[in-house]
Amino acid sequence: MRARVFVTLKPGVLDPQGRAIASALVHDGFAEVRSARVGKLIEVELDERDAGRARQRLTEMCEKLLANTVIERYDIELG
Amino acid sequence: MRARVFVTLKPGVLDPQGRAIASALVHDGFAEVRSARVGKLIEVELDERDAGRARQRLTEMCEKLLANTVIERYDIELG
Amino acid sequence: MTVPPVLEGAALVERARKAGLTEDELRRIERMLGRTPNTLEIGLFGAMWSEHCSYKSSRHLLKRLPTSGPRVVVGPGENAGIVDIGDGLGVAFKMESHNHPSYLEPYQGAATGVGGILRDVFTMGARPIALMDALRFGRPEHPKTRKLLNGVVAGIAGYGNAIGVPVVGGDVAFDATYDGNILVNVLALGIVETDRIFLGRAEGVGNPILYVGARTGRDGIRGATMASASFGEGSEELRPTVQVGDPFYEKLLLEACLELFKKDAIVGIQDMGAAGLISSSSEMASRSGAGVRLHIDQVPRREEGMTPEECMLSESQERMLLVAARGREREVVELFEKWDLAAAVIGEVTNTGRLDVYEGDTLVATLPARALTDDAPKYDRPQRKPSDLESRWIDIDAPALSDPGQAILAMLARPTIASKRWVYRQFDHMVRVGTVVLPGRGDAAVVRILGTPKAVGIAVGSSARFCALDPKLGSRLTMMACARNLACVGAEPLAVTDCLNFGDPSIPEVSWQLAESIDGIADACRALGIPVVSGNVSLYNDTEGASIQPTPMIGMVGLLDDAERTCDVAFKRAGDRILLLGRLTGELGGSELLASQGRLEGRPPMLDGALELSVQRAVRDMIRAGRLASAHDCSEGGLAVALAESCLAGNVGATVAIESRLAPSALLFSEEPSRVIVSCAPGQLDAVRAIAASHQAPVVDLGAVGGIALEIAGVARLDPDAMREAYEHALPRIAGDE
Amino acid sequence: MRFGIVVFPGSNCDHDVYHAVKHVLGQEARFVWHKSTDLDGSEVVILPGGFSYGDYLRTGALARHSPVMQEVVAFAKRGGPVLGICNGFQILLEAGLLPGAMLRNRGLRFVCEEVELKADGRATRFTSKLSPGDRFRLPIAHAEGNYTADGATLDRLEGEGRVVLRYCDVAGRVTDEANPNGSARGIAGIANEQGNVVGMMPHPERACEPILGNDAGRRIFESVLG
Ligand SMILES: Nc1ncnc2c1ncn2[C@@H]1O[C@H](COP(=O)(O)OP(=O)(O)O)[C@@H](O)[C@H]1O
Ligand SMILES: [Mg+2]
Repeated sequence: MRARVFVTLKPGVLDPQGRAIASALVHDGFAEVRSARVGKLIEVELDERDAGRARQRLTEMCEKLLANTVIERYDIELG
Repeated sequence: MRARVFVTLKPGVLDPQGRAIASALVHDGFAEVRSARVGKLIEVELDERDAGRARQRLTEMCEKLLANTVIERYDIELG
Repeated sequence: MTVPPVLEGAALVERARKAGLTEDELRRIERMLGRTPNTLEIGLFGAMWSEHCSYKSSRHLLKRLPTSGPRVVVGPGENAGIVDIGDGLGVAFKMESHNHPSYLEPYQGAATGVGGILRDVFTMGARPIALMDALRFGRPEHPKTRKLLNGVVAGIAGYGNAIGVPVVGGDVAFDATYDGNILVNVLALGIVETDRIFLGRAEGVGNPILYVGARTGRDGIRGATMASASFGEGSEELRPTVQVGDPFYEKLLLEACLELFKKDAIVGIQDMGAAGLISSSSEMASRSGAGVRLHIDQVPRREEGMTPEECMLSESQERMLLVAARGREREVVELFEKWDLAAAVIGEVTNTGRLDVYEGDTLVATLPARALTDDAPKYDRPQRKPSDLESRWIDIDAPALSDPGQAILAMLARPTIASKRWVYRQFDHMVRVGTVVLPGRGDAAVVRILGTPKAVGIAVGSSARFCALDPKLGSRLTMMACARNLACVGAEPLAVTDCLNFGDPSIPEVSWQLAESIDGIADACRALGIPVVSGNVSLYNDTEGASIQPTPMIGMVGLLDDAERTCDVAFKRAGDRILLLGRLTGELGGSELLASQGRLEGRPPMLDGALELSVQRAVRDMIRAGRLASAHDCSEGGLAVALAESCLAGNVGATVAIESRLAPSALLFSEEPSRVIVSCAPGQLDAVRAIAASHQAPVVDLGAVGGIALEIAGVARLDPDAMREAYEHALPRIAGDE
Repeated sequence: MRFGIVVFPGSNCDHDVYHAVKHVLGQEARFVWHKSTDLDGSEVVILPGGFSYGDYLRTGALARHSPVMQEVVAFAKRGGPVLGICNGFQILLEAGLLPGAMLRNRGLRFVCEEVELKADGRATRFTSKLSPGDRFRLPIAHAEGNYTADGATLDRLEGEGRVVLRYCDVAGRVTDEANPNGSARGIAGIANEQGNVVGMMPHPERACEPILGNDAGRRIFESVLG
C-alpha cells in the first residue's frame, strides 16, 4: 500500500522558507501571490493491505518520528 | 484561491533523505515500511479567481522557481 | 543472459559515435582487439577514452611538468598526490573540476564535486582536514549568474558542512568569459601516515574485489563523456546525467574506510568517480598489470532493470572499489555493515591482464585492461598562437582619475575584489578546530596539524586576465602569486596541484594556450623548486564555439614548522609602521582597473624571478622570526585595495605617504607582482629592515597604522563606513540578498 | 572528570569536543557510540555538533531514536550534566529534554561566524563560571538555529532564569540586527529546570585556545568541572 503523509507547520508558527518563497515569487512578477507555506510530503510504501491498520501505523509513525508535534501537524492520505 | 503544489524527485533520482527515513522507521519497529520518498508541499494563496489562469500561473511558478526541473517534477492541485 | 550484439557497418559507427568515439578511434579499437567490439565494449571504450578519463589531448603536454622531488611520496597517477611533511606524516591533496555538472545543476554539481574530491583523498588512507574552492562565474548582470552563484555555494556548503570538513578558503571571480561555462574547482587536503598509504591497485591473484558504499542507480551515466563535450543548443537535455550526492552517506563511508585502513585487510582501494566501475576497475588492473574479473549481477543496485552497460558506467556517488586480502572479505563486509553501508564481493583479481565482465555465467565483455587506460589514443593537437594576441600588447597610458577616492571605492566594489564573506560565511570553516588563519583574514589558509606543532598553508588562484593576454607569463604570475600568498602566512611552498580549465582543444589556439600555460607552470615550479603532484584537466569549457579564456587554476600547499608563527592581513595597533617589500613600477597591463573600463589589454606585468624570490623569503623569515603584525600581498586592485583590506580586516585606519612620480592610477592600481605590504611595531623596524636587506628585498616606507580612515597623502581619504559599504555589499547584491 | 562524547552517524564536532576536553582541559574523554546501551561511566555527557543522520527529516529527529538516547535521558533525569552543542541542542529538543523546536535560520542560509553573546539567567552546570551580563564571543555554524516555542513556554523559560545565552550587539543589547538566525528573544542557549541539561547553538569547543584566536569557550567546560 502507498500512503502520502503531509507534514506542515502549525498555524501561527513562523515559516521563514514560505515567506522567502512568497517574496521571491512576487519579486519575479507573480504579483498575485499573497503568501506561501512550505511543508513536507512523505510518500511511504508499506507492506500492509488493511487500510485501517495502515492508517493507525502511519499515525504512530507521525507521532513518533515524521512530525514534530511541537510545531507541526500531519495529514495522512492512503491510496 | 488556494493551491497546493507538490514537488517530488523524478523517478530514479536518488533520495538520500527518503532512504534515511525509511531505514529509521524500520529500525524503530515499523518493519512494514518498504521505502520512503520525500518531497515538498507548497501551499500558495493567490489573488486569482479563475482556475484556468491560476493553474497556468502556478505552472510558470513551478518552472521558474518552485521546482528544480532538472531533478524534480511537480503537481498542482487547486482548491 | 546473452552476449551484447556486435554491430556492423553504419550501425556500428553510429553506436561508437553515440558513445563519444570517432570512427578512427573505433578502427583503432578493432585493430587492438583483432575483432569488432560488442555494444557493451563500445560503451566502456567510449567512457574510458573520453577526454575526461584519458587525457588524450593533454597527456603529452603534462609530461613537461616537474613531478619529482625529495618530499614526493606519491606523484601524479594516483587518486591524489602525497608529500612528506616529517614526523611520519604526509599531506595528500588534489584539486578537481566539476564545471559541466555545476552549470547544468549548480547545487548537485558542486556538491558532488566536493564529494568526489574528498573520496580521492581519503581513498589514499588520509583523513581530509581541509577543502578550498575556486569558482568562476559570468558577469554579475548575466541572467544566469545569480542562480548559479547561489546554487554552487549552497551545494559546496551542503556537502562540506555536513561531512564536517572545513572549507578554509578559496577564490571567486566574475568575468563575461564564464557566462556560459562556470568553473567549479575544489581542492581537498588530508593527512596520512606515510607508512599507511593505500593505492589504487589490484594485486594478488585470487584476491576478492569488493564493492562498498551506496547502491548503484542510473545516476550520471555518461558523465565523463558529458564533461568531454562542448555545450551547445540542446545540452540542457543532458540533464538526467546529473548525479545526486549524499554527504551523510559519504561521512559514514569516510569513517568506515579510515577504520578499515587501520587493519591489514586490504591491498588496494579506489573511489568510483568519473565512469564509475569501469574506470576504477580498469585503472586498478592496469596500474598493477594484473587482471580483473567482475560479476556485474553482484553489484548492489537501487534500481531495477539496469543493463550491464548502465551498471559499468553509472556515476552514482559515495562508492568505492577495493581489493581485500584473500580470506579477509568477511571482516571487511562486517565493518561496512556496522556503518550501515552496502558491501559485496563482486569479483576477483586475475593474472590475465584483462578486464572480464560476467553477467551470470555469460562473459559479456573481455578487454585488455591497458587498452582502456594506457593505450588510449594520444593527440598532439595542432597549436596556433591567437592572431589578435600581440595587437593587445599595447603600451598602457595610466588613465586619469577625476576622483581617486571614488576610484578606490569603485574598485573595492568590483565583484572580483569585493569581500567574499557572503560565500565563506555559508561554509563551516572552523570545524575540526584546525583553522588558524580564517578565510577573509589571510592571503592563504592555515590549518594546523593536531598532534604536531606544524601547520599547512593552502593557496588557490588563477590570474585569468594575465593568462588570456599571455598564457605562459600569466601562468608563471599565477604560480608566483600563490607562492607569495603562502609566504604571507609564513609557509614554505611544498608542492602544487592544478586544474587546467581550457576550451575546446581541437581549436589550435586553445591547444597553444594549454601548452604555453603548462610551460609557464613548469618554469615557475623549477624556480620555486617544487613539483606538481596531482591535478586535473578540464577541456571543452566552451559554449557554442566560444571557449573560455585559459584558466589554469593553481592550488599550492606549503608548510609551517610552527603553527603559532603565522600572520594575517589585518593591521593591528595604532603606531605600527607600514612598509612595502618590493618595487613600484606602475605597470597596468591586464589589470582590474582596465577591466573595469572593459579593456583586456596590455602586456601582463614583468616577473623578475630573483626579486620575487627575495620578497617571498624576506616576508617568510620576518613572520618566522615573529617580527610582523600583518602581511598582505598586493594583487587584484593593487596597492590601494591591499591597504584598504588591511584596514577593514583590522578595523583600524592608516596614514600613508608614497613618494613616487607615478600617476595616481598607476600607483594605486598597478598589479605588478613581487610586492607585499607588511606592518610591524616600531620596535621591530630595525629587525625587519635587516631581514629584508639580508635577502636583497627592496623596502619602501609607506606610513603608519592609526585613526579610523585610510589616508593616502595627497591622493585620497577614505572613511571606514564608505569602504565597508563598497566592499561588503557587492556579493550579497549579486546573490539577491540585498 | 570523565566526559562521554556521544557519536551519532553524521556527528562531526565529536573530535573537536574530545580535543578541547582532553588536550586543552586535561580531562578524561571517551567516545560513546550511538548504538551503545550504556554511557561507559561518563560523569558528563556531551552531544556534539554535526549533521547526525544528515539532518534528514528534521535536525536531531532521527538521532533521538538512537539506542544510546534512552541512557542519556535516564542520566539527565538522574541529574547528570548533559550539554548539547548545536546539533546536540537540536537532539535535546527532539528528545524532549528541553522545550521548544528549531526552525530554519531566518536568512535561510547556513551561517558560520563568531558572534557576540551574553550570559543570562541563573547558574547551571555549564554556565556557573559566567555571571549574568557577561559578554564574550563564540563561533556559531548552523542552518537551523532559529529557536521557537509558544509564548507561554518562552515566558516561563525567562521567568525561571533558564535562558542562559543570548545573541547581542557589542553594547550587550539584544537586537534584531544582532540576531544571526531569527531565534525568539535572541535565545542562543537554554537549560532545563534543574540546570543540569543545557543546549546551546554556539560552539564553545571551537574557542578554547589562543591559537584559534579565542578561548572564551573554556568557561563553559570549566563550569561543569566545578
Ligand atoms: N594538470 C595535471 N597536473 C598534474 N597531474 C594531473 C593533472 N591532471 C591530471 N593529473 C593526474 O592524473 C591522474 C588522473 O586524474 P583524474 O582522471 O582527474 O582522476 P580521477 O580518476 O579521480 O578523475 C591523477 O593522478 C591526477 O593527479
Ligand atoms: Mg580518482
